[in-house]
Amino acid sequence: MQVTLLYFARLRERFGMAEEQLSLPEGIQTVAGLIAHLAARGDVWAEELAGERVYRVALDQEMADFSAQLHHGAEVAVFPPVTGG
Amino acid sequence: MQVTLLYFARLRERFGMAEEQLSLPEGIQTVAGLIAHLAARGDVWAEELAGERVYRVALDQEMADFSAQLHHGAEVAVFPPVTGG
Amino acid sequence: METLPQATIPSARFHVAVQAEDFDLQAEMRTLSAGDRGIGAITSFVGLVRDLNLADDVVAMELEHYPGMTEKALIRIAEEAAVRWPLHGVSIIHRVGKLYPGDAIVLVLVASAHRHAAFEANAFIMDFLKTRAPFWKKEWTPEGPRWVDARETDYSAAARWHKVVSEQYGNDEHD
Amino acid sequence: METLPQATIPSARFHVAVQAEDFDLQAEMRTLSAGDRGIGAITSFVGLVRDLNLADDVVAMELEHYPGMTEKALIRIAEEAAVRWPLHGVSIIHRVGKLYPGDAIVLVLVASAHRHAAFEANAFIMDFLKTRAPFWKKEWTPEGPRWVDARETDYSAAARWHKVVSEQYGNDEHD
Repeated sequence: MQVTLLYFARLRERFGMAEEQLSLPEGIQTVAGLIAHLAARGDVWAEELAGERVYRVALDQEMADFSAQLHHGAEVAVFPPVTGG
Repeated sequence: MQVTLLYFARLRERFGMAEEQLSLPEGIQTVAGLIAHLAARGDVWAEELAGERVYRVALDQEMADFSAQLHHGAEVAVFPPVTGG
Repeated sequence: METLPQATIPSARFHVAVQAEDFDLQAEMRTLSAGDRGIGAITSFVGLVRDLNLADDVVAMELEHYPGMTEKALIRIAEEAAVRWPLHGVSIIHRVGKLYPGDAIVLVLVASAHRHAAFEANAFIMDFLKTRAPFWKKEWTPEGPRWVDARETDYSAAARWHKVVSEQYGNDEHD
Repeated sequence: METLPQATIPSARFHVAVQAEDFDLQAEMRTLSAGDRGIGAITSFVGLVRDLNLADDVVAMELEHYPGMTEKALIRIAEEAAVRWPLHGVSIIHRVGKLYPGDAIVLVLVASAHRHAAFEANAFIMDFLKTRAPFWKKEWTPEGPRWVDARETDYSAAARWHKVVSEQYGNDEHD
């Protein structure tokens, strides 16, 4: 399953990228699985996604929780809590 | 005691005047006394001031209740409940 | 009513006007906020003459007021709001004379550091203006003019503020 | 959340924009209300960059957003407001890019027949925008840039609306 990942704000800067295409290993079906997969990269990925830091995930441009099901071609965005207005 | 009376909106039209100078008889000291004095004119004055109709009184340009004390030179306005905004 | 926190009123700018002319929201906002970089939130209320309001064939609205008392009443209402919420400025413009459907009747602008204060103070001012400011509306119809009656709901809306518990506005919020 | 009164949404106009340019409040109000003579009340909220907000030597603010999702989120928030209150129109403009103290960041305009609906829906939209719309603020200081942290108070402000009991807005009130 192929997904597009987008990073914003502090996460974009820390990860050093705004976007990546990712082919997910077999067995990753949910947002939770994807986040664990990213955190397993270690370093800043583990710091931001597996530690105390708070972040949000959007799936196909809608706020999503960890149980949300991924699909082929999904657009998944990971970002800090929003601070607009 | 001399007072200036002002009438607005429906009351101005019904009384047929916007303003009058009045020398109050001895013994009239409050807004209540003044209103009773005006209502005693009968006709539209009694209809508007002594019947079911609701009205408001301002003394020296501040909302006042019936117990408010008059003074020489006071400006007393009588008008329907306000409907601005 | 709460006791007056003396510090809040001198810092707030109050502007009131009763006029026949229309107003420009953007220009009034600029005037109210000019030079004050502590303002994080500005709310506005604009009341318009509407058709539904105007039963059957009402073609125009005419507004009468009590010159002298009106301006004092508007300033008083703005001051009462500034006692209850930490405001940087209040601007109230009320039109008088003949107005037509779609025309603006009233503008209330409130500037504060905090958005909730700016919203609540603006609603408070409108509720009090509806019951305390000496304006009267007359509707013009093909059958002739008629005065608009005061509404019970406006009085209950103003009365509810007496029950509102003053909230704490700290420096935890910037707009 | 309440069930959807189907009649309210189609009648409301929604306009959202994410832009670098400033906006003109008067022009946006005119656009929102043009041709609709049932509107009796228009509220606006304007958020400004303020100095106090900007601790020490902050010289500018930079706003980043998530193109595509942002517009959807703003439309969604406007629709949620229109389910809860009888609205005639909502306009939301959010600026992005570099902004300076005194600059406007966001505009929310709400048009309704009734003033209380227009006030409450506007406050609701701002509370939800602060927690649901994908914008991020960065402060620029002489020491370099830093991201602004989300505030707990914004999340509690948005959460309180889940408890608000929907009020009845009849035809008893015209603005």
